[in-house]
Amino acid sequence: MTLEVLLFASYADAAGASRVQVVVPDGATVADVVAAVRAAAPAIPLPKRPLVAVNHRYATPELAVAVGDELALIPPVAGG
Amino acid sequence: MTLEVLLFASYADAAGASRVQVVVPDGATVADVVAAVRAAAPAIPLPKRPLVAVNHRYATPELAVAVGDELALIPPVAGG
Amino acid sequence: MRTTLVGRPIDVAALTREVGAEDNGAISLFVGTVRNVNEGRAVDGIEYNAYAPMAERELAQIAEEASARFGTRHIVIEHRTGYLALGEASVVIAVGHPRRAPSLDGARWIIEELKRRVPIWKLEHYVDGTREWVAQLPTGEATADA
Amino acid sequence: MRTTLVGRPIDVAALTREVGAEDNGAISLFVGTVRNVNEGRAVDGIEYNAYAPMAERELAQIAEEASARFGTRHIVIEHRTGYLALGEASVVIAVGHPRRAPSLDGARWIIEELKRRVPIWKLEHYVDGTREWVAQLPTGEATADA
Repeated sequence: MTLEVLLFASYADAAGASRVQVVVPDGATVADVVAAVRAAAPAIPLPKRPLVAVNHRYATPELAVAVGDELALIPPVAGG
Repeated sequence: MTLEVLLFASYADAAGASRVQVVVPDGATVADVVAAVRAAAPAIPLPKRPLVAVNHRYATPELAVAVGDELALIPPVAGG
Repeated sequence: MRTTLVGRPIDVAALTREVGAEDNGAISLFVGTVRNVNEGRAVDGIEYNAYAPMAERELAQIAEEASARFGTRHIVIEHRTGYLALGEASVVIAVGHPRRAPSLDGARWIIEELKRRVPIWKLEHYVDGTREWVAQLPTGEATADA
Repeated sequence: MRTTLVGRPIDVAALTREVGAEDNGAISLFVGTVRNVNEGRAVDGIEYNAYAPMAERELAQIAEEASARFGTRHIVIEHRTGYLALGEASVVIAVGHPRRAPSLDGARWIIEELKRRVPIWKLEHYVDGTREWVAQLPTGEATADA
């Protein structure tokens, strides 16, 4: 399946885009998506275990994803 | 010497006045003044060791007082 | 720094601006307000009575101590006197600081010290028509900075 | 309770009024402001960028958790986005409560949680013309509520 992953702040700057498209097998997990992003956009300075949000919630690497989910890579936050 | 002691809140209400006059020997201390107030105005509900201010500062019982000092008995405070 | 007793409503926004500065990353504010109930009794309003010159001196002293302790001069304290209706602000403390932790600690330290030692008293007016002086601390246990 | 991202200046006085209530004895506010220096570099202003729908969700979630933890519904959080000049408020947290300790604890807990998990980023504009994303936490160490 083809998924889009939203990018923000330093990740978006590094990628030169606010989203990246990846292709992963059906039943793929958050960890699989992260691996696919690393391959598709190696310029993004992802840490070993980047934060990922699925449908506006922080997700564990084991969570299965599906077409229609809103995926986002979350750089270290700095609000306040 | 004759000294005036300012009263506030519950102390003033109990005394029916905002000050009380006492006569104490020269060289008297804060503790002597408190004892004289107890005698002069027994209606004031003074605790065993009431707070006393001399010239706008909390004073220890041993502090010597003199004519011209501003003396005040401070009921338990309740600001804020 | 500025500390004062006031006879009119306290302007929280003005105090916030007053402690603002370009090297501040944080402003913490504490606002004391008049509650409609105290120890189970329905309150109508509170009359704040101060030993004014001493209260002004203690407020200034607390601000100086807070400045030394928390490392900022961006401190303002206003305490009201007179009759206050429900919901009105009796005290506002504002502390600006480059960092948030000492700003929050400072506001908290100041309200605790203020309640412990500033000579101000509350005459609570109850809905049933009675009035009573509030004894914040157990009688005779107030220690202040003596 | 109300939490939101906003694109215009935050009105501290309005938020103070909003969390006011007749059974409150205390309102604590935390205001985050734009500092003129960060890690030794002279700052000109900060652009706040949010993953808006998720940030709104996290702010609401933090308010709910604070409500359960500190026992009050009188909580408002506003966080600004867009470009802010020096001294401007980036976030205001207001917590009303019958008693002062949980009000102060609540404001502090909320700002710490907000900084830990709300997806907002700062692009600092430096006086020398450069810009850089601020990394609040060591890369990869942000844990959030996952």
